Amino acid sequence: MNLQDGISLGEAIFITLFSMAIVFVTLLVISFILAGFKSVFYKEEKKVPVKKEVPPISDNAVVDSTEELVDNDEEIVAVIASAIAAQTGESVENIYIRNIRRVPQNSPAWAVAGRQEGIHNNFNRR
Amino acid sequence: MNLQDGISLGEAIFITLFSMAIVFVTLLVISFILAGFKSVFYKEEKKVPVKKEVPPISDNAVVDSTEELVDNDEEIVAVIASAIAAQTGESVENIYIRNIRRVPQNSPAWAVAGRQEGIHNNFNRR
Amino acid sequence: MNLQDGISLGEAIFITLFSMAIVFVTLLVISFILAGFKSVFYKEEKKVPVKKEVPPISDNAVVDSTEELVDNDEEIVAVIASAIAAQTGESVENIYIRNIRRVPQNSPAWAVAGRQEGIHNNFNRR
Amino acid sequence: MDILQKFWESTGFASMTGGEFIMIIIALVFIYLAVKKGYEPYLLIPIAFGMLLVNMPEAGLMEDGGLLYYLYQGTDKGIYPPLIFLCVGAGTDFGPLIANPKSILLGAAAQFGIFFTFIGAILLDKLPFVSFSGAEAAATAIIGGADGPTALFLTSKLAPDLLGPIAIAAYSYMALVPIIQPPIMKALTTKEQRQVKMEQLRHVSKTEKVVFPIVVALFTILLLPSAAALIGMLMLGNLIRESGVVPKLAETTQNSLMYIVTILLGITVGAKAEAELFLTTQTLSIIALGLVAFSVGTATGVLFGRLMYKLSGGKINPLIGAAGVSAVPMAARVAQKVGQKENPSNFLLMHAMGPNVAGVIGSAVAAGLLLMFFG
Amino acid sequence: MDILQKFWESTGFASMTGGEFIMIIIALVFIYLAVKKGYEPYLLIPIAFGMLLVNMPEAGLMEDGGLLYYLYQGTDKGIYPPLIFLCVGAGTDFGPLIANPKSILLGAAAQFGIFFTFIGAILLDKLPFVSFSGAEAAATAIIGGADGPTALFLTSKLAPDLLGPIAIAAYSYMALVPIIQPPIMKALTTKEQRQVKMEQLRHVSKTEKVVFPIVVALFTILLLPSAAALIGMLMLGNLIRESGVVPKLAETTQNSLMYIVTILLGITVGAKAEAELFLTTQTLSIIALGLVAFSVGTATGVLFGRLMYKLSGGKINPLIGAAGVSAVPMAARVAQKVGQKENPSNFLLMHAMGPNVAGVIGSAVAAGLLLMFFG
Amino acid sequence: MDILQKFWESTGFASMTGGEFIMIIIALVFIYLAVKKGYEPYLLIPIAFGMLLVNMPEAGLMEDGGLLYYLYQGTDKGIYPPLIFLCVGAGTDFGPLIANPKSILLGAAAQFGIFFTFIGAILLDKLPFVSFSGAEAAATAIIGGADGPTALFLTSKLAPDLLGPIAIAAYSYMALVPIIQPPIMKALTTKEQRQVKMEQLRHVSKTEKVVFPIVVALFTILLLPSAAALIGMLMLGNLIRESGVVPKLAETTQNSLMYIVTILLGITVGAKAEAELFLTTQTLSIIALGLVAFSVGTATGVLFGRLMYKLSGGKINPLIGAAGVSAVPMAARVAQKVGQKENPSNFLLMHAMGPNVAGVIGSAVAAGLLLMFFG
Ligand code: NA
Ligand code: NA
Ligand code: NA
Repeated sequence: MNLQDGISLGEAIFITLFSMAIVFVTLLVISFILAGFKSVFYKEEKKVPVKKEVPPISDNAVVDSTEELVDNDEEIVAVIASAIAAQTGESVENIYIRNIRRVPQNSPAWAVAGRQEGIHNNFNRR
Repeated sequence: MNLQDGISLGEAIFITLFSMAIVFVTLLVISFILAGFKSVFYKEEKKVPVKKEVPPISDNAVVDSTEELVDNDEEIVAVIASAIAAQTGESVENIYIRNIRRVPQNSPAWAVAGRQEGIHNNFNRR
Repeated sequence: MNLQDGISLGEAIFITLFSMAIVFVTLLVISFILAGFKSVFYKEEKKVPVKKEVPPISDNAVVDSTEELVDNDEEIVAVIASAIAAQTGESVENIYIRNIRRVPQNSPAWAVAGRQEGIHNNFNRR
Repeated sequence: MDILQKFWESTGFASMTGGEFIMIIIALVFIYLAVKKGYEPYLLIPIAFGMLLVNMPEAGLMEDGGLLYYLYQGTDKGIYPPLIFLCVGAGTDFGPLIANPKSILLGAAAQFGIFFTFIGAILLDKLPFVSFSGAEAAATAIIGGADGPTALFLTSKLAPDLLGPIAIAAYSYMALVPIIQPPIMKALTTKEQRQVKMEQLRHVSKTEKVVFPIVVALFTILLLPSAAALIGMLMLGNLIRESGVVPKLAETTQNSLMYIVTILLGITVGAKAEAELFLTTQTLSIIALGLVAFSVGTATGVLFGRLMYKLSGGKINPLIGAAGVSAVPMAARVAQKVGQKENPSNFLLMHAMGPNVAGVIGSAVAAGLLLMFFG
Repeated sequence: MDILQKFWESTGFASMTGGEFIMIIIALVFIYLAVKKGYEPYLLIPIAFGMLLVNMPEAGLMEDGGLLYYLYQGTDKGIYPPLIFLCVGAGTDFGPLIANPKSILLGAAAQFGIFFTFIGAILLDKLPFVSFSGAEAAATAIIGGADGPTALFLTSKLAPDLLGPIAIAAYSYMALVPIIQPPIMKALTTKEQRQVKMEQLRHVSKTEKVVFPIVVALFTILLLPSAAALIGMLMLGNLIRESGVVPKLAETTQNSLMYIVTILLGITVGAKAEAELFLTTQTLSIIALGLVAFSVGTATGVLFGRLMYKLSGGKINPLIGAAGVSAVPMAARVAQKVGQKENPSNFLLMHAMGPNVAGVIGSAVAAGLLLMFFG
Repeated sequence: MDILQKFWESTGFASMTGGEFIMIIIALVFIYLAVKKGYEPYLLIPIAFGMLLVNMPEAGLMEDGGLLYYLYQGTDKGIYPPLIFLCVGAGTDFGPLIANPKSILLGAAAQFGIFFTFIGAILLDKLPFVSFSGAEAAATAIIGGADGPTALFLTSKLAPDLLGPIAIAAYSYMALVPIIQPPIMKALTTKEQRQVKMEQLRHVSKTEKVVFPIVVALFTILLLPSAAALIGMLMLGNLIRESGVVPKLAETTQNSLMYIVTILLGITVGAKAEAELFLTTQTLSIIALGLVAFSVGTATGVLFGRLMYKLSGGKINPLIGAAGVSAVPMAARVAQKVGQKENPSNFLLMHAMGPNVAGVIGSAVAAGLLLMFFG
């Protein structure tokens, strides 16, 4: 087939059938692979839980300063939560803001080293 | 005029007069157009308020946890407000931080979809 | 020496000795310069403290809303502090979050000008 | 007075052609739609402004040495769209697809819109006033993929002069998905089918999410090497996201890089909508064919959904088939809304996200095939 | 010993010329001014460091294949400055101008500083030791626009070899606006005039702010196609800002893109300040003319302000005319301060922002005209 | 069937070579190490994915016109690594070095690993199966600098075809520093030496921190002009950081710019690991030599530390010498950990940061020398 100029209807139909077949085969194979995932990885994981490389910064921290509820507060909290999520890579659902406490008076000396990691590592406090 | 090499004083004065005239005419016309704005858009808007496409996240949320006032607090609040403004596109004047309340315990399922919008849409909660 | 092709062991050793010498000399001179720093700048500074060009936004602001302490709070505060540090260019150690107070009701008119500084200046409130 | 005369002649007012005037009006309409109606503003605003600028007479921004000419190189060489796919991958959660692998087939079925449109373009080529080479027909057809970066990548490779109309058609119809799809979805399903509630998706483990992009990249690119740029970048972005060990990389790709490339891509795609390239019967055909593409893709997705409804014994709601056209995440939202209207307790969104993200892969595969035939 | 001799000869210590030494000293002074005095540090630090690097003997960073040579391409092709204008547009609020359209004329009047300087450069060309071609005179004159990206864009197009001195003069005088302007403002106004309190500006609607960049882009580019790159990008940035529907785009342009381009532009502009290009009588002339440009622009702005004071029956404070030179927002702040000194209850800042942002448009128009004549 | 046959032949499945298969496996192993073991994931993920993509048969991403070919230009021209150095400079605190200037010599001593490896490569060249030109030996040796951008910059200039293996060796060994270094450190020191507690560092003033990058840039580049790109950008970044007047510039370089360049550099470096370039005895030699480089560098650093321990009368803990290899901040952390194991109240981290950042400067100087000899 010379496809560089205008092409015939027959060629077009052929390309269509062929391409749809390949599209289906490709996605079908991916579907099979994904079906295999469930048996390979899903169970496996229950046995050997993945060691978390980057510990979540605030799994259960919850902010709850006073009880007076004001309209739209949820959204403020949501904004802060999403900001924290963006910074920590933790998904929003796992962050609860409960309270704000005094900051540690003397920051550990290696907080400085943290700032120097540059390309090698991102800011993760341990 | 051949302006590629050194030019004469007469040519320079001519360019000056001509250019200043064009500058004035251009800005004068813009001035007239802007004067027209007031009559066209300004009144119009009072009749038919523009429907807000992106609802502001926190029109009236105000943080006010306890009464003890400490120096420099205004600035902390201003930093947070400006951070929120930067994130939400809301202007600083419209954001009041009043209080921080418990985060919703179960995030709606389509919060996940929100994270997938990618290029098509930015994160806006409805 | 023609170094463009394979080179002899002798040449390699020569390059090694020469290069290590230069590396040492270079860092030795830097070391001397730094030793000089102490006498020139360090004492000097004590006499004439450097006028801070960009006043820190929140030298001593400290957040401390209620007393109930919850696990992992430190980390939340650390995240917020580091976010503020990133925005203000202040180092984390100098930021204390103590309390959140009502935002000024009417923002000064020139807060608007601040937003226009664009390339000329970054957001610094005075 | 002579100089004033000359100056006047040098202005755009004096030398504007009718075509340029029309293009400027069209650009203004697109800006209106983007700003007031919220139609895909992230790309339509830059695209429309690019149209505006390139149709300013005498400005020469797309001529060699002009600002847009330089910025356009990234579009012309097919660099920006894969970079956006990198960012899109970093923002996409393939979890719903992994949880329900069968739904990926709906993402295949909906690609028929592409090839139906391809045949349509070849047929229009037989008309006296319209001309579509094979490559142009292929570029037009990819509008049916309902995926912006894929459409722009393929068009930049096969028919760069059509970048303007194809981009505009693609993004416009993507914005119109909530209007185009529902009637088709209703016409092709029964009330009973639309009310089907699907069972909750299983939890997907982190390992599965990390392995997914690697496996898909390997298999798809080995099968279809011409899809390497699109699939490769999409899956690299997704790996960066799901690995969890490079959060700053994930964040930067999803934000700074995404929006910087978006604006460069948008302006320069719009800058291909010069009057003489744009105001042709071909453009009209492209706009008509684009609507066909979206409609047929929706229809075949829904019909395949009906088939799966049958085969699964009524467990699959055929509405989620409409999400197979891509248009992430709008098409999935449309499926959610139409489903909920019939049955307020129905919650299809997560189930529709499966075919929805599968559609992105499906379109990229289709693009790879068209690139193989016509590249 | 022979190799040590050779090594020594290859060092910069051995091969430094007097010119390079002087340039390094100048660069250090600029770093000092930027860091200690806060003179426009966002550009002066990169510029001064670029100067430092390019005057390091034998380093060859600006030679074909050197790092700065590649980065410089974006400056040379006139790409960076319009990109910065895109970002500046996304950061500029034209509200005060829309609220008080008459104030835009002050932004026109202050452009006379540009053309006065242009004539000055042509006159200097007649001197034996100084040489200014028409294009060089035009590039020098644009310093009077008091707007960095405009100056760099025009210079990159008309006289790239003058990028170093013109950039340094432009940003230095912009930093010195609080010192240069007040005496001129006081000399040309009466105490009574400086005490005038202006009435509050009206509220500007969102629609007006959205329509503004579109209308200004259309009209200005149609009238002056050569201003398309600058005005087009400035107004696209402003549309992105004011549309309100693409906040992430607005945020990215104002931050990541802005500062990435700023640093690339700064270093490479500084890298055009090689000793043999910089240490000339022309540079001295440029520095002298730059001061003239700022002073005359301030003066004509204030004088036009007096005219408006008269015509308005004393309602307009002529001090805001000084803000017409651009130098956003410093010049507006200077007007505020000088006004408040005479009358502590006076608050001119918002009124001065009108002429101030108008001056940006006025300078871009002037640049378009000079590009038309000499491009 | 004919077309199916042809299609099959066009797939990567049909045309994959054994070499490509091996490379894909290697890439997968690297992804595993990066994601699961956290080995330098910020660069190993992009590098490994680049390896994956370039070894996909028929994909042609590195051929002229391919996506990676264009992105690779920034690596090939030596642009990305100095840009990353700019960002690294903006993220590095040289305070510990300024406070303890003598520690800089440890950063010099550890560079011996580079030159020992260089001699090793020249010796291997004499073997029948291995070939190292002088330039290739120099590029290989720089792995001992334990600094990624320096290694990539020098390699892009001296032996671009070795970018793949050298990048992989450099980043792999940097990730393995906590495993490679401790046994060497223990073998070369006594328990008593490891227990030495060092006195607290003095406070470093802001002025010192601002002057430091300027002075180091001036002196080093004057002495060694070929180090200008690396040292110049590193010190500009540091000046931006320490000046305190351009916080937005410091923030953007440390984040957006850093990660955007990181991803581009990573992918394209990986894309130089094509099977035919990679699967050679030279690569095996490079991997072996890289380990030698790290080990010898650690050893000479520690031994020089012992010398300083002696000369200082027991005030300097020789463990901090191991940090002189760069690998910021891992090597400094290793020194801290090994020291604390011997004496739980020992806190060496800040003292080790001095040699650690000095090692970055030392490696850049060494790179400049090798570039001078072989560039
Ligand atoms: Na699709
Ligand atoms: Na101006
Ligand atoms: Na090193």
